Amino acid sequence: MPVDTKRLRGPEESQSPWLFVEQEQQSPPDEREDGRRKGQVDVRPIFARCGLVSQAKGSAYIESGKTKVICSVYGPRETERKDETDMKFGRLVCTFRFAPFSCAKRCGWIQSTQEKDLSMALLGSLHPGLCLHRYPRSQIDVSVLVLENDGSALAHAVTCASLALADAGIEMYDLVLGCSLRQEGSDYLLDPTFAEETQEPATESTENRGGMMVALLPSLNQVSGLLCSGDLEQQPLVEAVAACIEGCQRIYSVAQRCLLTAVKKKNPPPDG
Amino acid sequence: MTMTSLQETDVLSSVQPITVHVITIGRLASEACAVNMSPWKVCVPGERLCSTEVCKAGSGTYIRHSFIFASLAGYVVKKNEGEELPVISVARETEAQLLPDVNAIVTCKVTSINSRFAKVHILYVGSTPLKNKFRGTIRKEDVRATEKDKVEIYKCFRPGDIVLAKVISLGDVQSNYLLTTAENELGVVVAHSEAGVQMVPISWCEMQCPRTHAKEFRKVARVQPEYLMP
Amino acid sequence: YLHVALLFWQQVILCHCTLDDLRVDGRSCEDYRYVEVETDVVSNTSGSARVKLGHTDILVGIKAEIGRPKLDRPNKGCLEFFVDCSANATPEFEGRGGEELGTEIANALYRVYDNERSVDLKSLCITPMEHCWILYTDVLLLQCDGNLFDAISLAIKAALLTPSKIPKVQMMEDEEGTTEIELSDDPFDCVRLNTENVPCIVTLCKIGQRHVVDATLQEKACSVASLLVSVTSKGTITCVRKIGGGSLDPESIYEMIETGKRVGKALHAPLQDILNKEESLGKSREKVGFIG
Amino acid sequence: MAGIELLSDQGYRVDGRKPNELRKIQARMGVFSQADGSAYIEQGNTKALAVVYGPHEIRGSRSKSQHDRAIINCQYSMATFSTGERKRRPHGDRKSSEMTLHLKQTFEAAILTQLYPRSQIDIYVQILQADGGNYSACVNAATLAVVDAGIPLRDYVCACSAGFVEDTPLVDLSHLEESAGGTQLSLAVLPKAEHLALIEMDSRLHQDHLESMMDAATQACKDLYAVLDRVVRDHLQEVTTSIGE
Repeated sequence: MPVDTKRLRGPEESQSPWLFVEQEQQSPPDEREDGRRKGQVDVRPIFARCGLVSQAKGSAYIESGKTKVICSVYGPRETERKDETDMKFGRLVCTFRFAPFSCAKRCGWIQSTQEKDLSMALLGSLHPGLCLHRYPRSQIDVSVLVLENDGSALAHAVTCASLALADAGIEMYDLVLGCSLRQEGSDYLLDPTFAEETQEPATESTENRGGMMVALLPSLNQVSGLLCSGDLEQQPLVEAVAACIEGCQRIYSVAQRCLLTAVKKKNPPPDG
Repeated sequence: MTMTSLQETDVLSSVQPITVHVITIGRLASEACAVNMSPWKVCVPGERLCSTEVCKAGSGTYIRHSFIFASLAGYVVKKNEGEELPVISVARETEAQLLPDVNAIVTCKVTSINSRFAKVHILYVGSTPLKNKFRGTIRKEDVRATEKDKVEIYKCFRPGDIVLAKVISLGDVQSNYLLTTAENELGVVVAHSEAGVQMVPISWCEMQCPRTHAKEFRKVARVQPEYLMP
Repeated sequence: YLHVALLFWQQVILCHCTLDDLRVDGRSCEDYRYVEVETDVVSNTSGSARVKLGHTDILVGIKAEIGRPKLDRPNKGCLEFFVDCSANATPEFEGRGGEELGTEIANALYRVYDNERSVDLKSLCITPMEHCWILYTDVLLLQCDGNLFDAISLAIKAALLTPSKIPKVQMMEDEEGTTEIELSDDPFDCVRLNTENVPCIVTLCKIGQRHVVDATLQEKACSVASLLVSVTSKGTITCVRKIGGGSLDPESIYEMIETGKRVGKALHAPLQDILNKEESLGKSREKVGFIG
Repeated sequence: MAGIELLSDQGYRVDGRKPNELRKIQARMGVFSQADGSAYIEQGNTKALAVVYGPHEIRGSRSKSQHDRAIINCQYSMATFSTGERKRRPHGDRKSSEMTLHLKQTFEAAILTQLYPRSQIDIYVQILQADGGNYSACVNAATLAVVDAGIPLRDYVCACSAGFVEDTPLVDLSHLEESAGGTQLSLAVLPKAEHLALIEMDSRLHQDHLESMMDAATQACKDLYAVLDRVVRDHLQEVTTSIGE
């Protein structure tokens, strides 16, 4: 639904109400708000389910804390745009979107630069896990919609998308699992909530702060995606990557179980 | 990954009891029990199935460092086909997405023709319907096996015909799938006359309308019994 | 994007050579190609720089314009990035062909530069919530020969480092209470950005068992994945990102971060030296540009 | 006229030039190694880059192919920082599409396209800094690039703009002179034969003045020709000596 900005214009000199919302400044306590501990590989419980979207070739839904992500996979279908690499490998197309109501502020319908960037990161993370050489001349579409964003949206989007791809019967080398982390000084918060992701520090010092997302192929032990920005020394950075990898391993069993259930529900065991 | 891991609860270490979570455990635990009843082993992509010394890799698997891994989520099937090693593959009831491959027999519908080639939409690969349309091209020289230079596309295909063809190449950047009908068993299987009635083949190159008895030219296929739909 | 076809034996040779810390062009794994930097090449920008790295040729122009601060940071200015992959580099970029690569690079640049840690954004604010300087950083790709990110980051840093012509501003208030912005007339009376923490990007390409910096297009064609690491002059890592279609094992990621930090930290000093030298020459400096 | 005196009583222009004087021209051929031909030109503060790829197989749909000659494919773009106010897009707007078309027409007239049937020649020009006379700078740069690529030309194409102020034709207008409004003429000629490759004039001019304006512009193009010729010869000298070593 495109919005006609010309008609909904405020007075010439106007300010967004968001500027006047009181910023809650609270010094972060040792305990995290939901009772998880800092510096521990402590991910939120995950509920995952495949096959919700009947129209799609495959789909998955993930809920972790208040973060809710849904993903559907279409294809393989014939590519519209072709170049040399499409002749040998399939083309993977990822779209990452925040639903307009998913964040504290309403998101626009038009894909923002942030969403484009996250789509690219999603593509980079999923790409190594797929056997794209089995799908020459064709295209696989993955679209992820974040229904509610309470932190770590990209990480859960990666996990969700790989479940949906597996549900669609796309051949994969391995599942792809994602995990996020927020570094605060010497502590890290694994699988941060939205508040933890965005909170301003009590102190001015910007030493060792930053966010990170790691995507892992768990049984091959390969990192397929790494996205980190902040201000980190080498040592904490390396430790943070290791913590994320461990976090990914923790959600492996949930992902496996989700797929097993999906397979059994969809297909009765073959005869003979 | 073995079946025992299904018994693990969904609880990840040190989790506070949140309502959503409790429901999750309940739901999954009951499903896990049901799952365990089945004697079939289910695998997920990336799961190591066995060494290449024990089995041969079948469909839905790939080989890495001389081990066979699953590339699909589905049931693990081992089959002995009289050879030394059994073939291990991963099966899904809904067939894995088939793509037209070289030498595959495809069923297609003619969408447009000109003097050099006929354009078609591929509808079936073997007997599996495709979810999405794929476009293909039958060039003039690939229509018949003999007298290639005398072929006229207008006398072989008409838009709307259903054609059996074989994939000869995946084509290049500019072209679509290249198909051939240069075999006795390949060619037009269903065609309608100008009166709109399905025609019956009367020779290798002619079909006749049962109502008007008008004859039209086609590259007629001798349909093999196994391709006939019941 | 840029597609380089290598024969299989060429790939084998390339991978084997790298194993012995010797690359096809004679460099070791941590060597950069010859880099040329020149600042102030386009006179109607606030800052500009041209960087040549091997055959890769980048022109960066920064224009400061007054705009509105972003909603989520009302008391800071911001940087805007645009990457023009011009048809100059390859005919494939003609029309809209270069757009995809352009947005990909621009998005990565946002992550690296558009934050408080890299650039002192607060000094770009004129009046909170109303006016701030927006630095439009436009990257023009003239030739591609691999390692675009590193070359672009060098050019951006150089362009930011030059005495940027951001005029001083004064807020004038007239009797009706409306404020007006007045730019300083004196061309030498301008704000200079604190560029101490502006990072440089090091892209590490994994080839075979080892990783190399500053990969050429041929080397890039042999590599499965690369890691982009942005490092400040103090050795702090501000951004890490995996790019390319493949995956990396954790051990090599740790090694690559280590190399990236070491190489990146070392990259700053010579760049700073060159820029200082250029600045000390002032007007007497002979401009090379594209002539000669 | 918008307040500024474009021509002083003494007969000098705003930047001190005489009416028929060109701005300082500096040019270089072979700036890039990956392209088949490339050149850079500075005319005063206007800076332009041109690269040439080809002749090569036709890209995209083959239906564009001409059986008896090569097709010329151009793209004109302006760096986003080239103008005083930042441009939002480097190319694709109406003005640059028009410029693209003009360039294409100009070089179709000059390149011996019949030597390369069924092929394509790409000419891409980029304005790095705009200070008036963008079209002429592009044509001149492109000429050098085409020569650098070794593509046969009928003759050099030299382009120059001209204006008309106080009964005097001015040549090689700067941005200031262009934006003052008033008649403007762009001319591209093949100087040896004095063939016109392109001529474009907007706004009103008395017919009596047209000839003097054309003469001034043609003469300016011939002056330009001398400069470009010098650049080409110097470049060739340089290349041949380096081969000889």
